[in-house]
Amino acid sequence: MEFLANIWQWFAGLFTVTPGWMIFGGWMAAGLTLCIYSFLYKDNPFFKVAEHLYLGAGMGWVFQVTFFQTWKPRVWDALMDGQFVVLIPTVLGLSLMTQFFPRISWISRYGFTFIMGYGAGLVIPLEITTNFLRQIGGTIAPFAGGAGFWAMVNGAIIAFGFICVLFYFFFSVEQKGVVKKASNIGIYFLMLYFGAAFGNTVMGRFSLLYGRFDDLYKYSGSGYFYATHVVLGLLVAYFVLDKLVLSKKNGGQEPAH
Amino acid sequence: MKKIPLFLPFLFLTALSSAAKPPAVLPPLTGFTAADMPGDAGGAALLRWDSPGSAAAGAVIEVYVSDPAKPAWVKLADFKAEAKSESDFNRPFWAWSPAAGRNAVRLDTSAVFGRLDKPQELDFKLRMVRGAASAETEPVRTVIKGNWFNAARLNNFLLMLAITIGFFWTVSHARRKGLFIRRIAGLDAIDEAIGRATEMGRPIFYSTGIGQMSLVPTIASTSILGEVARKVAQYDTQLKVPHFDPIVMTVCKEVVKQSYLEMERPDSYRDDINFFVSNDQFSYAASVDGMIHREKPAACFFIGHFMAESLLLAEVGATTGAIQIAGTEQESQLPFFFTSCDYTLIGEELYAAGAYLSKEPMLLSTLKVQDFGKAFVMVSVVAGSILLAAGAWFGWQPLIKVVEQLFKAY
Amino acid sequence: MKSTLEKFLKIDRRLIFLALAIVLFFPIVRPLGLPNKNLGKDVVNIYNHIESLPAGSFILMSLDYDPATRPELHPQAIALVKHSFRLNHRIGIFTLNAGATGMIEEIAERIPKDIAPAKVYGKDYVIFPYQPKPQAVMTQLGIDMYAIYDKDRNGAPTREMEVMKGIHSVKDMSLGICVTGTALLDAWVAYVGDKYNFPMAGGVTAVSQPGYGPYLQTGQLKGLIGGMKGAADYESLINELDKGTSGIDSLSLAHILVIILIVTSNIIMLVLKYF
Amino acid sequence: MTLIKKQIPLLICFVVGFLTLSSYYVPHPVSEKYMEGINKWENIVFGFAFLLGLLSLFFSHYNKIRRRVPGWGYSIFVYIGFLMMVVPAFVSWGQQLDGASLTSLGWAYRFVFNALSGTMFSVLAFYIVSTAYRAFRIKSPQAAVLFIAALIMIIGKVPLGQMMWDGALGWTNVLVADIVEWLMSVPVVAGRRGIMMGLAVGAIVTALKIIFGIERQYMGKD
Repeated sequence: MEFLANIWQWFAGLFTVTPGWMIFGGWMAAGLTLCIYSFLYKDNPFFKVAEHLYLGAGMGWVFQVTFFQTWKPRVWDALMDGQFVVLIPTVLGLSLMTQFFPRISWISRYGFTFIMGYGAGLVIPLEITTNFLRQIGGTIAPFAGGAGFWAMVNGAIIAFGFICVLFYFFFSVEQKGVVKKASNIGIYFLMLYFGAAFGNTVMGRFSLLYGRFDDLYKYSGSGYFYATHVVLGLLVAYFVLDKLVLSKKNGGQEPAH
Repeated sequence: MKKIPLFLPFLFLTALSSAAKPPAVLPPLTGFTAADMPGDAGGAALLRWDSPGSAAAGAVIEVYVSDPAKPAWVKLADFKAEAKSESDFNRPFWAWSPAAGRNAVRLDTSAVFGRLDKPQELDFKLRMVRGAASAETEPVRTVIKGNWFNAARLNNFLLMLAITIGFFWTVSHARRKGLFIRRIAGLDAIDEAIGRATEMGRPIFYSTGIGQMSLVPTIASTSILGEVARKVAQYDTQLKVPHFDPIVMTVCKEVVKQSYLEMERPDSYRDDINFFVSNDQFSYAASVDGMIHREKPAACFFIGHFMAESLLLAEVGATTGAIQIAGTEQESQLPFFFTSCDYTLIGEELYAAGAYLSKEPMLLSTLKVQDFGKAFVMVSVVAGSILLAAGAWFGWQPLIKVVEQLFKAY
Repeated sequence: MKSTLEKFLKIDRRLIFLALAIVLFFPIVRPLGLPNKNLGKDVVNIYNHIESLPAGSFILMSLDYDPATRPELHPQAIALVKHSFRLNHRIGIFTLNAGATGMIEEIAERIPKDIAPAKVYGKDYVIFPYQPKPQAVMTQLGIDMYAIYDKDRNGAPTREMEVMKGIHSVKDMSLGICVTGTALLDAWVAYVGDKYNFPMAGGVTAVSQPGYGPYLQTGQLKGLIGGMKGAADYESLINELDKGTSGIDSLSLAHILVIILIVTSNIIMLVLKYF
Repeated sequence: MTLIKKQIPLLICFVVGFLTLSSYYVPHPVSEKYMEGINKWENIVFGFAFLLGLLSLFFSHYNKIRRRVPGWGYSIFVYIGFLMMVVPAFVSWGQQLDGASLTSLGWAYRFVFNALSGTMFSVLAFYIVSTAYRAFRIKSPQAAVLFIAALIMIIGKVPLGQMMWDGALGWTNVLVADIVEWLMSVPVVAGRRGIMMGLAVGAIVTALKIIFGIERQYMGKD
């Protein structure tokens, strides 16, 4: 027993984060980041490795968080406390796993119906309130005139555009005459929405890229022994080498990109 | 109504004198009632009393509560005497009728007595204080309990009933007679695309996206794929359907085969029309990109559930000069499709196209209920804005309140 | 002439990638220091709302973003925490997104270091563990939050904590803020905001920002911080420039690049078509 | 057997759905107690649901390795990635901070998960730029409107764009930021709200179908 404890101590000791580990972390982060960006040049093994690591790491993270923050306190501690009623949802939850075994997969239905019924019952009145009643209320509110003339004009534009968009998505009537005109105006309101979404998406994606570049810049410092520079150099070297070998092998044909 | 002439001189006096010093004597608190707060889980009381008016300006009203079993007055709340008019109460007109010149307040007793599951008998009294002067009411006893219906949510409840009834009506109707759905303009573009592919002798690519079979856009996409496959079989063009999800692929194989059978071209059907590429988002996009780049198809269809890969797919199709028809329910991806494709089915349009082609009663009825919902919204918005504008124009405050309260959450 | 233009249009996209990389990286090495003016209306609204709360109000922060949206949302969350602490509000932080726990831990690490060293855990703020099934958690928050959050993330009982004094459900709190890159803010509005009449505000990515227009117009959301620009706005409002503001230079240059590219390519297209 | 396999699950779905729906209109303590109980249960049941994704990921990559499909070697990295998070988690017993310093779990998050997850989505920035140049075409009046709105957003959100606007169109006395604000609070609201209505009714109808057992695709095949 003591032997096992000693082994565990030694093992856990390996995982103590020392300053050296922090520098290695910089290399790790810069390396993984650049491996993924190397996909922009072309698909390559480094990208594939990073991509698969990402899949596994994402799942691993969710697993450990759920284990320590949900299963342990809500199920294990509760059972130790003598609250055996938590066994019912636990069994229902575990029943979902029978899905993978076709012969007994019907057991998973008990878990699923429990989740689906609950979600469906909860959502109906809330959709009615939040996305239905209150949106109608919000559309007509400016007409009460409390917020001045321009608010009323803007309110009228919203109400008009809103109705036109609804006409565009109205499928029970053939589109001709007034209906067609209204739905044609509606599509321009949709375009303004999509345009704004487009512009904002551009900004959003750039922000994410900026965030990663900012990190790369941090790891390119001397404190991290120029991790970014070295990894980038190695990747470039790989691609140059790859190109030389590849061009010899199949007559310089670059795969489609 | 009678009170106003009585009050007027009084008001005038207080207005004059309040600048200097409020009158030392407070008016008495009258008409005090206590009751259970309706439409809640218990643990709250509704107190109402006559508004003391401006004679009580600057005074504070304190509320005291006591348990008759262990009598001891505890202060529950205090507020300005002028505040808490009944018409400010956040309850709609069908569940609350405010009287002029009355004040009301909802008070949580659970802070003092905890939340009891059974009815609870309590005494309440009000005390008004200003400086040294004070006035107090007689205690009133009432029972606090949980209620079985929250009348304030009646608007929501009725709408829920209407939608449920409408839904079952359309389901039964769709099963018996079918329902009318207008022609979807985007579907006409399919003919054009396939005609062009036939002329050029180049293949057609059709992607159902990265959704699972249970998603509505994927279901709609398979219906549209059936239509495309029928046309393709008719003109004897080449069709290629790269897949992300193996289950969707199995379904699509059946759909395409069925279409070829319907057009009496089973001999031209090949099993490799549908093929599996990858169930990783970016790998899928990269492989399909490569294929489109190499084979230069005449037309590309991207119809179904798409996420970030929409950008990669639509770009390569556009640069190779294919006719592109796209459709997705993902709002964030629609701008990219719209700018780089020739025709785009937007959200519900995609569902409608699927329902139109499949004639599936379930899909049709959903679409129909959605149309009823939209019609209701259109009528409500038009009627509501006219009524509100009229109310504002003629100064009918009650009308404005009624209309506004109908479309609120409680 | 035409063929040159056509070639120019079909330029190897890796050259464009390179151009973007340079344009984004340059200001990181050499900051331009462009002023961030014209603060967004919705950002100012959320700032004013927090300012208007009496000191000691309980603010619930649901930080539901993972590393994928970190550059946009992390600065927002930090700015909100700083601002709330400065006004001596109480903060309850929790998450409904498992990937966010590391982000929250980073904030927890920074609070005693540089965000608000004077604030004490358990007295001024508390961090709850991750819980699955957002709808169930949200619904329970309106009834009795201790049914789910009876312990903090380290297993300490929360009921006795000073920070939780007088708090049983969202009805006892002053404001809820959800910072997320997913659709969870919609759920917060419906499941908590409208159901329990609880004031909600949010911080979202630029991608989803336009979608919240309707909720802002009806007042279902008291305010909204959108993307890195929103974070930069908030940082200027509380006068603590940080990661959000430093990104604005890069964004500026990259935006100009996109505009130039779109306009050029469409002009080339027109030339090819009509001349 | 169909009773156990089909009817009872559907009945559970109906009962749970109906009671949960009613709880919105019924404020009584009985309904609150029910909700409290079911919320706690859902919380736990759903805590196991992510295992579905985990196991299917493991199975599919296990099969790739077993069958030696092309590129099977990469599948090993899925397991390595998983262990890179889980092993440190058990060593540090779920704690990311030890006092003020990082534990190995915190390290794994900051330098591995953060880098991977953050980078995966930032790649899209590059594609947006290249697509903007090579594929975005003003083909119709609708697309033109979309583009104008997009360009205004792109210019109006950053200081450099605002300066350019002031330089070129400053004489109009209209700030581009004001146009952005108006765009976001008027036409965008109209467009988005129109889409929301259909989605809301669609969600309600789907929920009704689930409660009444008409929609049962989630139950799998018989």
